[in-house]
Amino acid sequence: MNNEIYLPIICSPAVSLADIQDLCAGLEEEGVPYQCEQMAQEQQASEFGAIAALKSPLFIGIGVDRHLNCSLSHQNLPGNKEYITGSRHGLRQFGRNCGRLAKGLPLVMGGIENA
Amino acid sequence: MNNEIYLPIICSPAVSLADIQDLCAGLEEEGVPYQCEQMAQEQQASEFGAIAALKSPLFIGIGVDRHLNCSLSHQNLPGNKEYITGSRHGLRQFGRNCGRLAKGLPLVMGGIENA
Amino acid sequence: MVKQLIAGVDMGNSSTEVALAQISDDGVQFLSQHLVRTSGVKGTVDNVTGIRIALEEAANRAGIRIDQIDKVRINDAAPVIGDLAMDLISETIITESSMIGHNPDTPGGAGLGVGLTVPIDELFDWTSDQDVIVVVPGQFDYEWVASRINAAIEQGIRVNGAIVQKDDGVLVYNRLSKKIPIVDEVSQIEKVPLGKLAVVEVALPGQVIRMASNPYGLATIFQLDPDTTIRIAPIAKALVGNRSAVVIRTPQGEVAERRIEAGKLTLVGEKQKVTVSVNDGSDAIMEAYEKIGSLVNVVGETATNVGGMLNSLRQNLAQLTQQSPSEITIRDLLAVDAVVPMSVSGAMAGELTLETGVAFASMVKTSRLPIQKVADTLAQAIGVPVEVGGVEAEMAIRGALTTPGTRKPIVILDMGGGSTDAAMMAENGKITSTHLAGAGDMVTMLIDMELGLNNKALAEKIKKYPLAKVMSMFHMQLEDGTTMFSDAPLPPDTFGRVVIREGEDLVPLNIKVTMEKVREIRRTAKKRVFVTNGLRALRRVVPTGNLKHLSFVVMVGGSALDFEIPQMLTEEMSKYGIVAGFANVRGTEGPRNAVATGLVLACAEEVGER
Amino acid sequence: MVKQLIAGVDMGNSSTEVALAQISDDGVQFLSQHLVRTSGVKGTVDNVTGIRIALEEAANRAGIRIDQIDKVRINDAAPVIGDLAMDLISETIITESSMIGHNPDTPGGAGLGVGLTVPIDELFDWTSDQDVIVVVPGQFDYEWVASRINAAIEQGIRVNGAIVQKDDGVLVYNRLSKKIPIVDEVSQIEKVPLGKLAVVEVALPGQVIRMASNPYGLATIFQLDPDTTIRIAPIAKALVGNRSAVVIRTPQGEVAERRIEAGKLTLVGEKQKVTVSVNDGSDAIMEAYEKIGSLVNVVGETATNVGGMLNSLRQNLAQLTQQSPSEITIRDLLAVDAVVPMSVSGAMAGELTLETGVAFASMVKTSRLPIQKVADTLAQAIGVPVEVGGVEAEMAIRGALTTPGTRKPIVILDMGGGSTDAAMMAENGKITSTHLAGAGDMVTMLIDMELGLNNKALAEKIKKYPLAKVMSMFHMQLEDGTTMFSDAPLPPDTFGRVVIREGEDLVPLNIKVTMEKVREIRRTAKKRVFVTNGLRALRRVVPTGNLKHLSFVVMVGGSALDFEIPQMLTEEMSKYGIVAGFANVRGTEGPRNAVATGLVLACAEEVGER
Ligand SMILES: Nc1ncnc2c1ncn2[C@@H]1O[C@H](COP(=O)(O)OP(=O)(O)O)[C@@H](O)[C@H]1O
Ligand SMILES: Nc1ncnc2c1ncn2[C@@H]1O[C@H](COP(=O)(O)OP(=O)(O)O)[C@@H](O)[C@H]1O
Ligand SMILES: [Mg+2]
Ligand SMILES: [Mg+2]
Repeated sequence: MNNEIYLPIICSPAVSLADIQDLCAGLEEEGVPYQCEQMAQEQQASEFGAIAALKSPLFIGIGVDRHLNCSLSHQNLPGNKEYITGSRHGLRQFGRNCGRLAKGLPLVMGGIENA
Repeated sequence: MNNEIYLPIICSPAVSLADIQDLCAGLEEEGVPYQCEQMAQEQQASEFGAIAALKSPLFIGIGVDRHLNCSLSHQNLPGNKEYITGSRHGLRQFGRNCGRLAKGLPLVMGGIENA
Repeated sequence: MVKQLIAGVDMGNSSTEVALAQISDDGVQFLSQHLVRTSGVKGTVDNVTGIRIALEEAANRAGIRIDQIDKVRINDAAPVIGDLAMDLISETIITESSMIGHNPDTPGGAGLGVGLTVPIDELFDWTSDQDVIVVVPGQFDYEWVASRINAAIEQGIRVNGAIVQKDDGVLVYNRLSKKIPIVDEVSQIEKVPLGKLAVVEVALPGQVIRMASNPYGLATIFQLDPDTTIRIAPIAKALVGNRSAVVIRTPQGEVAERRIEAGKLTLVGEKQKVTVSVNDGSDAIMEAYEKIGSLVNVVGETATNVGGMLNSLRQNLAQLTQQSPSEITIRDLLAVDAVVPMSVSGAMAGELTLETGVAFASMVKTSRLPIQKVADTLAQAIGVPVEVGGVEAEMAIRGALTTPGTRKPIVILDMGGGSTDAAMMAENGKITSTHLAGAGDMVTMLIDMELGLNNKALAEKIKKYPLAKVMSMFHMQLEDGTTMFSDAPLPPDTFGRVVIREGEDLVPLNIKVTMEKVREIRRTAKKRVFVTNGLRALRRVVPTGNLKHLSFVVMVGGSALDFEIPQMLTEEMSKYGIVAGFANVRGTEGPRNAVATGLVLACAEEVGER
Repeated sequence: MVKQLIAGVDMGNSSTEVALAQISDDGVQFLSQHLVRTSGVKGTVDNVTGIRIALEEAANRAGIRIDQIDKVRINDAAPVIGDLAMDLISETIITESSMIGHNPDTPGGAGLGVGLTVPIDELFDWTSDQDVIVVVPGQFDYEWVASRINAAIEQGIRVNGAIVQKDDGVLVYNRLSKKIPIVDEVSQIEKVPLGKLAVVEVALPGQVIRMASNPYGLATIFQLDPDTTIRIAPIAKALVGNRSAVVIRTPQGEVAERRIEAGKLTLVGEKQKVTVSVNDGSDAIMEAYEKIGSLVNVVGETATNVGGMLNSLRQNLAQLTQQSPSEITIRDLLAVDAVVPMSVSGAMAGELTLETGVAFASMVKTSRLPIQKVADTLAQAIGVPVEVGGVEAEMAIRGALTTPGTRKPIVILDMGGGSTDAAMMAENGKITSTHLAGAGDMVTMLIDMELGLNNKALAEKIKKYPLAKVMSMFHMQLEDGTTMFSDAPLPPDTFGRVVIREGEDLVPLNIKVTMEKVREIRRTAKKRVFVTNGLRALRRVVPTGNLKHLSFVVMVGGSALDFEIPQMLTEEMSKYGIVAGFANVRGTEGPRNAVATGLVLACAEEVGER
């Protein structure tokens, strides 16, 4: 379907679905659908994020690198600029905040690093 | 610039800038920047609109066919579905409404045909 | 063993409700219920059509035929009828076109400009040492207008602002070499006086003007002496809160807020009369009412607004009840202040101001309703014995007492469309009841007027359903701030608008009001009518008049179905230590079917006694 | 020909203002002005630092050196000082954990579930004919929780709802085979009593619960008798307006709204005393005040909240003015009702309720301030003669009268931080003045309390600047509904939040309140303080007390710079036919510099007379 609403997550080839389960849980709790995709080549989280954003019906996308560093980008952000970032230690909250960004709700603070 | 905000207008090869001056005036009065582009091939307004939407930082785009039929599309609309349409007789108001769509303001009614 | 099928029928002003039950030695077993719109005026034979449909549907649901019913009992409906009216008490008038204070969506630029008003086509006839505000009628194209202003400025003519008829403010502004404030969409530009000193003020987005809305700001701009400042002050006041404004100084120019002579009301009590001016507002009227105690009649000053209003009310009610107008006496009155958007008379750009008014609900006792005739006609129509029985108030209490957690002493509030009826059953079973003007229909009227809709059906929807604001093609914000996505695009006519969420449907409001304002108007209307009437009712039916002696208040009727009215009363009454909530008749029916249920129960008791 | 450089200096509680002018035969020519924060307590030698800086900057701007000034004149500052305090009068307490009524952002499902509370790990120990509400502490994973609930349901255990500690409501819900309502984010889940009957209610997005907020709804669910219904009613009331709730029935469980014994105030007038309870609210207090006329002192009941409050106030002021606390007498009092968010005591999920309180501003007359000492120290510091001259009120009027469009009789309202000072100059030049408690700082305090910020600096910003709501990474909505785009992404900490637009900066508010609510609190605070005080002031200084005999009211002082306060007074006073607006001192300075300008003008007059 062309008009489905979802948030793309683009991951490093080294990352398994189990690794980002918490991130997905954060999105699911906020009620925001998502789709995961794995790339063949290693890149930086921000690069993955920018690719995800470009194909996103919600205009924002998530990138995850091999170290589980996470990055959220928006189509209108130049280059590979990130809007928020997360790390392996705060996957659930990062996912939650991505969901809240999609919904226009304020982010939950504590542990978010602004890019 | 990659992060510039504007609304793309994609026109039939038969249309000149002067033809759509009123449409542009409607957008300008609402304070919404736009960029016009002419295609080499003739297509329907809705097809032009869908192309414009795809490349739009505002996610909506305008298509204008050789008869000055106009169509506004959104990236998330499936196929070439139009959101609102206009004709040569209401270019100023159609432009105004496109501007208002970009800004999230209610449309001015009278003469708008819902697609 | 007796085994009977009994139906109770409650005829209200708006709704007709039916309860169907089987009575046996084991007690009463309710089989079904149904509700239809009342056909015709309550208590007339026109009602029979509606009652019959309701009975048929109830029988249907119970799996029986209507002629299997053994007995139908209809309530002895209270002979009261309500009506509504509204009276404006202020009016804003502009004389000699001294101002335009409207808020076009897209004015041009920002700042303050002062000068003489000059038509764009005469711009070059002016000497160059004058400050000028250029006036641009609709026939001129924005490109031409801008180039002409640029040329004039080049020549040294000091153009400091512009007043434009079409929605061209930003277009002209973008093409100017020297930036000036521009107010556009001035539809009646031909009314702008020429050759007069004028000021154009436009504030930045999201801000309001500061100079033109300050009398001393206008005095500074126009170099006014104190006496003229006094005369021009109402203009400043009228501009408070605007983003843009034009003020033109003309010798007679004035904006006045006139008090309309709305007339006087005389409240006739049992022992005394009090006369109060409608201009003093609803609080004064309700205070006067309180002083005289119970009301015998209300008379309006002849040849005034309120006089005319009360007359047409009498006429209406006389016709409805087939009495003579002189027999109609008003037995209760609820006055509520309302703020109503009205177009300013003498305005140039369709400006609206908020005028004040008073809304009235009044309640008339009619002569006894011909219920027996209704019963006879019904009996003939359905071939089942029909009896009239039970005072409405008593039946309502009986029905309401089937709500879990209740007992005597208890007060029920029957919140219908035209009236709020209250009844108290004391410890010893004694019943006191009262009928108050003002209920659901008054709430609808207030919403309609305060939003300037002129659309009762839409106002009724605003009353009943929650709101949202459509934020984009694919999402909207609900009243509580939650975001809701939509897979399919939301319809263009709802885009950017406040909408009513009637189930899955979105009904857009085509007015320039925020969701929060609509919500506030809706809630205040509900409070003003039902919280006020709830308290008035209690004071009347509670013997000591002291609300603290009461424990249970149960709400029934259509307006008790409202998604916020019962909760408002729950909150308000908790201040007096009263447990108040909507009924749950028979533990299942919610606030509906109380009277019909009461009728069946009363009937069952009689059968049991025999 | 005389030619002198004269400086006027106005020391206020918050600001020190300077005006510098050249006096010659041609009249007065103002050269410059400046404003600094007052250093130290008004009227003490600490002020000299600030005055000096202000004078230097003014001289600088006029292109002269400070020692070229011929004379400095400082105002004889009014010996009044204000202070603020706040007293709560209600408090909500939950005993025995009988309810959770909080609003998690993402509860699961919708609907109503009733059953006994059972921990998730004991779910299978229950017989299958029980209705169950499962309680899920934070250590359990949502996958496990969901599969366990599914398994239990498969076995016939009737799980009808869940109470979850973590933010897992939707995650669990999505994995269930039978859908149940789930309330999550119950932080103190260990307080949930087990094996008790409970109800879980979740409403659809944008809607509110209906059963748990209706006492008879709870009575139906828990099959309560009337007496128990009375005891459980405050729970229903406390849940009104929530989207989700859990109510657990325990024998002692109760929610009470307790009136705190806030104590009594005794207002001592010249002839009589009136005692009024703080619990009766601000209206009652202000009415009592009106009855006794002018105030000699206010005494608080000892060993009560208000007693303690007034004591610490006296202590404060005694310290500030170096007097003994017993000498401190309160000469004016402004009481304002406030609704303050407080956490519920005994709650399980950090619920807040709105408690009522009363805020007080009070005004104390101190003994004469040692202004002469300030003057002497200043003279020494700058090497220029300094004289003390002119009563503050008179100087303010003189300065304000330089506003275009004004003349005697006139009233000025000096709206500062700590006090609202009013003075009237009659036709014949006679001056009456008064000092009222409550001004800009009280507005800031009310905003701070009512939003529960606990941050004065932030509250001050909310007072001064307009709001917006950041709607996406690239656009925000302004207070008036206008949309504003941003090329650069708006900072993540502002995303989705209400922000203060301090110039180009966006300051986010980290509270769960809509923009409209913040705006309403801001505007009501301003109205309650300044509209009230404006009217109080006029009644005091207008000889007849009849406001209709007055034509001109001019506002000066820091709070007259506010973007909406003067307009509120313009509107309110127009009802009495009064022209009111902020001053435009000398036609250029707006509402600032009135006293300093007045001082210079008085000085010039004396020079001229010589
Ligand atoms: N779901 C609802 N929410 C709010 N108001 C309602 C609802 N249903 C009916 N009403 C209102 O109830 C009123 C009619 O009540 P009803 O008890 O049927 O009247 P009556 O007792 O006069 O026959 C009308 O004002 C109608 O708007
Ligand atoms: N731009 C402004 N908008 C609103 N309030 C302001 C502004 N500037 C100052 N204030 C308020 O004015 C008050 C101080 O006024 P001021 O006249 O300087 O006090 P004082 O007369 O006591 O020295 C403070 O409450 C401050 O918040
Ligand atoms: Mg415009
Ligand atoms: Mg949740």
